[in-house]
Amino acid sequence: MTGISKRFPGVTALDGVDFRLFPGEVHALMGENGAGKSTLIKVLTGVEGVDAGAIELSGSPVAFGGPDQAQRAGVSTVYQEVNLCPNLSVAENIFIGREPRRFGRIQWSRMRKRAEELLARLDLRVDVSAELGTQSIAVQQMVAIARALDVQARVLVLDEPTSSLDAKEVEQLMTVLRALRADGMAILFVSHFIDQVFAIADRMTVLRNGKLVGEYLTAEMTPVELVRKMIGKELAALDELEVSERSRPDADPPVLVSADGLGRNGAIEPFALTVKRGEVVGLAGLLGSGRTELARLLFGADHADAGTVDIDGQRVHLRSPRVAMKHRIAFCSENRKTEGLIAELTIRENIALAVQASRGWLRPIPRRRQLELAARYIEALDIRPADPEAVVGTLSGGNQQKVLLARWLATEPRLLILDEPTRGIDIGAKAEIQRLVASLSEDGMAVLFVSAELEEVLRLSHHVAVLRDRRVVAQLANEGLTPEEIMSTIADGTGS
Amino acid sequence: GGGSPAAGGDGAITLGFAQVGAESGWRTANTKSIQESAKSANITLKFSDAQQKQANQIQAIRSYIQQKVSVIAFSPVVETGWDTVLKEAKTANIPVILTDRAIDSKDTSLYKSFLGSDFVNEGKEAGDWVAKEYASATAPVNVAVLEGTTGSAPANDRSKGFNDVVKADPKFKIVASQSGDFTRAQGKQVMESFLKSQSKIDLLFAQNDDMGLGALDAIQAAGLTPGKDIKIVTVDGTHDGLQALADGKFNYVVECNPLLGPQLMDLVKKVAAGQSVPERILTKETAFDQAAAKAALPSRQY
Amino acid sequence: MTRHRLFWPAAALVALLLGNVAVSPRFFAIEIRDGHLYGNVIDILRNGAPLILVAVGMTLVVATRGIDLSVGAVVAVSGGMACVQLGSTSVVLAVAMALGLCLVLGAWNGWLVAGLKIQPIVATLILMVAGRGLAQLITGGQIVTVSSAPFLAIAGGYLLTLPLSFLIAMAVFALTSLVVRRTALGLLLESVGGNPEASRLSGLRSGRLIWLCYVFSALCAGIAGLIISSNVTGADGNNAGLWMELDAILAVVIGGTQLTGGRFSLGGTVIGALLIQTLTTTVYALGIPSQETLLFKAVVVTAVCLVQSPAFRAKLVRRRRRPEPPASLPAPEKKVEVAS
Amino acid sequence: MTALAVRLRSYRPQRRYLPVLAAFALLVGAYGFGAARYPAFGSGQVVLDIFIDHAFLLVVAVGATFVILTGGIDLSVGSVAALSTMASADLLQHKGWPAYAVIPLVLAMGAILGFAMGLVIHYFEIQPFIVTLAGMFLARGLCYTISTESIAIDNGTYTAMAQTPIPLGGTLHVSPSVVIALVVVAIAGYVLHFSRFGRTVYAVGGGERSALLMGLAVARTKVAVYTISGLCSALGGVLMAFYTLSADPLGGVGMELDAIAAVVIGGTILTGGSGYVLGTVLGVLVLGIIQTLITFDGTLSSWWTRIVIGVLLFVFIALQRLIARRSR
Ligand SMILES: Nc1ncnc2c1ncn2[C@@H]1O[C@H](COP(=O)(O)OP(=O)(O)OP(=O)(O)O)[C@@H](O)[C@H]1O
Ligand SMILES: Nc1ncnc2c1ncn2[C@@H]1O[C@H](COP(=O)(O)OP(=O)(O)OP(=O)(O)O)[C@@H](O)[C@H]1O
Ligand SMILES: [Mg+2]
Ligand SMILES: [Mg+2]
Repeated sequence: MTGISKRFPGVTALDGVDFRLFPGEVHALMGENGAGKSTLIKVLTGVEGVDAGAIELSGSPVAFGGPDQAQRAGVSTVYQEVNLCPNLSVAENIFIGREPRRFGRIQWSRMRKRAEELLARLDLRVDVSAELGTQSIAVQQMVAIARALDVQARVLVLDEPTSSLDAKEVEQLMTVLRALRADGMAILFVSHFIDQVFAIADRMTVLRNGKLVGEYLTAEMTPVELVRKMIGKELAALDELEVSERSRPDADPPVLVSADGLGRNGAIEPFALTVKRGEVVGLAGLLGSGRTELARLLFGADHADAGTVDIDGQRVHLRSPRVAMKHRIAFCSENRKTEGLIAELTIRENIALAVQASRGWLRPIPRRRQLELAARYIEALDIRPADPEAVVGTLSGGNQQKVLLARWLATEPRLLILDEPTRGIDIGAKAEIQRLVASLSEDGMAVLFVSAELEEVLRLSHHVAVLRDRRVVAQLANEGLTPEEIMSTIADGTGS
Repeated sequence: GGGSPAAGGDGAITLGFAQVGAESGWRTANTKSIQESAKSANITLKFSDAQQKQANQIQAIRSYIQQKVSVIAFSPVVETGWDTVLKEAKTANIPVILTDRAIDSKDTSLYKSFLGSDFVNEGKEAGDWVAKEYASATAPVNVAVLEGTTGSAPANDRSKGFNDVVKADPKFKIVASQSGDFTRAQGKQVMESFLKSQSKIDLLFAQNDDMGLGALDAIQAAGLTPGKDIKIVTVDGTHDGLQALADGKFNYVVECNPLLGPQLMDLVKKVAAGQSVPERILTKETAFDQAAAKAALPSRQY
Repeated sequence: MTRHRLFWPAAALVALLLGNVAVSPRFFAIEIRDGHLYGNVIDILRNGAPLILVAVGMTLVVATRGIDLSVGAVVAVSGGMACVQLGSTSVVLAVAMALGLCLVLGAWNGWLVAGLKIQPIVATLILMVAGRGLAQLITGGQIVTVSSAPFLAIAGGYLLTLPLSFLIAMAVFALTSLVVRRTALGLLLESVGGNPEASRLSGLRSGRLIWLCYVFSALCAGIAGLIISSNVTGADGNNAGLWMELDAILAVVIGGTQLTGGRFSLGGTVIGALLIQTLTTTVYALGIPSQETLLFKAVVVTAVCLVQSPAFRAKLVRRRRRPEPPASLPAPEKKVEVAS
Repeated sequence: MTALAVRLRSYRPQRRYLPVLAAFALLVGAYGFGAARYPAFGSGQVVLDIFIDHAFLLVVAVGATFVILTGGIDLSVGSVAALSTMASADLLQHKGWPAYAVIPLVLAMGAILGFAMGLVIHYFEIQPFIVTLAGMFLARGLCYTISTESIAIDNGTYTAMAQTPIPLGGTLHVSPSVVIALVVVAIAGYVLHFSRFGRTVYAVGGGERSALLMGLAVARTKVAVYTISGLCSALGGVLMAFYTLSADPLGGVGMELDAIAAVVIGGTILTGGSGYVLGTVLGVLVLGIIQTLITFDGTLSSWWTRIVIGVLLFVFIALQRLIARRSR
């Protein structure tokens, strides 16, 4: 790809970018949120047209009219947002367009069998005839990867495939990628996890604000250098947070929320959990261990069919999210596309939405106040473009995630439930968000923190609840817990 | 619910009547007349409303065949397309009577009799009055027409009857003709437009009273006097229409009588008893001028 | 300016009006008669009033991803109720009873959609069928004629030389716009229509909002029903508002609101409704024969939509502008080949 | 025996089949109710008559199912069906064409109309509602230009199709149109379930953008469903001509709503991506049985007819919702 430029109304997403990808290499495309990575991929695969520039594949110029043409030419892609059909089964989502057929008739049983085999390669065991929409976002991501892997492609493009995967799944994916690389496939890989990039990539191209910064060999790069290239300035040591001793809440802060025997048939077994004021409770567990389900019950997003919840010692019935919000609980969902943002509304409107909902429609937030709110979080979370009237659907994935986070921070809750809040967020912003969570908890806010990144959970939380197979198996105080200890607790699974 | 007596047996007669719908005041008056006269004639009535859909009407007739009624009567939604179901009725030995609208079938043995008005004739009568009214006029006469629902039998036939007469004389010029869908609202809107797009209209032929009544408002709003500046001929003879005629706002109304009930019940009894009946019975209809309207008004039922 | 959401609908309306003038120069002629304005354009405003009203109500329903097929029937019920009641009570009471009944019908629709969670199109289909039956039941299937002067003034009256019915429609439009944009209602509706699940998780009482929209839609239809029956000095349970739901939805869609919900534009809807009314008047004014009316409408509707479609305009303008490959390839910072 | 009973009792249908099963249960209930109340209702012929009287609606609704599954809507079906009857009648009666030439021609015409609408919808990104509404005006307008009067058909083939009942033993019989309609249903069911195109239809309904990014042929699929809908409408028109042996320029007014209602009552979701052709069959039967119950009653005035249709529709839909919700 040479001299690629792409303009959207008001934004230049790509400005004369060159990019090369060779067979038998993993090439990482790096950049901050909104740098233009996804746009480059969309241009490459023909989802978006180019304003200028040329694309060549194996030496001959190409201009794909759409993903179908790209696919036929041997370019298989996983786009950033999970772009599958929630109404179809898992197996179908993997195979649709390439179903095993005989005399034009789809062979369903063969398709299911092959889907199971394929997912087993990624070490995922799910009911392949279940509707995809009922699966967690992580499973959906794995399915999308499985779909791309099954295509007999020359080029594999993965846009943030690991953003909500656990370490185990990531490792599994890396193994598969290495094998494909050895087979001579060209792999384009986007991720905000620096260590993953260094673990797998041979080469990397860095973008900043739609412009090419440069192309480098991984071997000649250091993480610090890479971050400097991405951000354009030194980032204050990332690990600062980890090192600095977290100020502990008062010796014995009052209990804010306590759940007892709370559970839901088929989703999560009854559990007990207490969250104290100013405390961060992390949820650790593997893919599908029920962390999201637990969080949803505490927010009233699903109905619990057993157990009780007390807030400030007062029995409450969390009938609906609205009731939970009355008790000043906030829940930032892991699935920003379907459960989070209103794509066609602006940043300002999306941020103000939850606050407005709790005020009721008769008491509108004055426009000036909305703009202030938006400006505050655009500044705090570094949302780009920094225009409160930008339509959220046009933002880059990471920036969308920030908007969603901003919506819930704006409600100033007492208990903030964050389900994968840093999904797809770049390294700089992630540190910012972690710092924010830490400081909020110091100010007395309780936080329930769910993340696939175990280090992140451990870095932030005072307590960790460990889940396995939809059961809370252990609750540990975080006094120097290590990921290994958590993993072994999960592996034991006996619980305490 | 209840049992359905066998055809013609023990004197109890069941009549299955499939009505077009309830699309106009005329139609509901027709329905009411049939329901009431069935009761007073001691005939069990199975009534169905097809909501202007031929398929519903065919379905209703089929269900009458299933229920083995003594006689089937119906006002066809359209003129064609009845052969199949009527053959089934014939096979089941159930006599059929048509009311209000005729059907277009080569096989006249499919039905015993047709009771109703002649739409072409209604149009013609309106035309005749116009020809007479302007017999002495020498200047060209500008005529506007408010048609009924495009494609419907009354609209087609009334246009035909009227045009046959009026087109014969070159002094009549149809300057505007448009569908008012048989409704007041449309009649009014269309007339408003006519009055603006035509420099002069001498005469309005509205294919039913409702459109004519709607047009009255438009004419008055344009500062003209209906009945004088623009003469108005309509078809139907509803109460409101005759009132307008009596008030001098309309000039002539051709009757199209919906009160077929008593005549129909006589016919049903005869047919059920196996007597022979004439193939075509015209309803008792007249036409009204102002004096006749005044006389008829007090006893007008609809 | 062409960026503005209302530009293309408005342009289509103006084009249609100018087309009329081109064919019949007297089209725009307006004169004063009996102390009020009189002319084709005034007719469009007056006759378009009911459609504007119904379409404004429909807009809010559509914004929530819904659709209300029952508006035509509600128009008939409202007119029927008012005219029948006028026989025995005062105008104010009759109007109040008619609108009250409409509110009940709207509440019923809203309950089906928001409470029972029945798909809007079938939920309102129920009332579309039954409502007309109800209207006929009320009127006894006959046209109920009224002569009450204040009632007839609703459609026939003029204020400041403008038709009262149009002013009523504009008042409802203005009030709705004001309420929707000055309170948070508009934002919440757009959010419910844009992503219902996300809205629920944001604590919106979407059920109540949706319910409210159906009630409002029925109320608007009720007012339209009063205007229509006042216009023809009687209530026609059979024909009043027949197929009006299609026109109303068309107006909403032409106005730029998507049937898939979310962002809505009340101003666009008003323009859309006026466009449809202009089209009707055009058919009459041009004297297009009845059997060709629909062909004419098909052509105009298609043209209007094409002009409004950004994709169409883009395809029309773009003369296959393929990007030129740059003459020389700028060298990247570092060129390193990786052995495969 | 008992094993079966146990299995039946513990049978938990998949959630997505629930609306269809509920509709079926209600149909059986309604039939039982009718049979208990009206003696002649119980004869099997009443059910067959529903099929006979609704064969054309069924075909049209099957076409609409394809469109609705992609999340679109087709308002033109009734008019296209009417146009197809009018064109058939005109060609047969006035131009003297033979049936074997006329039928393919009108089918092609319907398909082309649908194809054109699909193109406009997809490539100019105009909402299907308006495009098909314009199509509805266009087709109806063309009907009027053919003739404003209804035309009787006396062509031999058509008459044979109309008046040759297919006996099913006893006094029971169906018309050839029913067989055609059921064949169409079977083909549609097969295509939707077993062909790549059919699955793409569901995928597009599940999310057009996702389907596009998955590399599916969205454009082709979208255009194809409107083409199919046009084709089915035209075929429905031909069956309508068989049914009445005539053509009426006003025929099929409001049929689009019946078709959409049938599809939706059958459990298909209007926003697309979920539903079955079998559901559509049940939806048509629900509409048919409501109509039949009312005709058998025969005591309702016009307005009560409408109110009762509304009430029955409500009872069906509400019960279906409740059943589907309860047995989750
Ligand atoms: N359809 C669109 N309309 C307008 N602007 C757009 C559109 N798509 C992308 N952009 C803008 O283009 C820029 C680049 O976005 P892109 O999605 O490529 O970023 P990214 O590098 O993938 O970021 P992230 O890491 O957050 O995914 C952003 O500023 C975004 O707002
Ligand atoms: N490895 C797996 N095997 C079987 N089912 C799984 C697996 N992973 C996920 N699932 C399914 O995904 C859903 C996961 O539930 P939940 O969203 O609570 O998980 P989680 O702990 O939040 O993990 P994550 O969000 O990372 O997927 C369940 O419905 C489960 O059926
Ligand atoms: Mg991205
Ligand atoms: Mg989760």
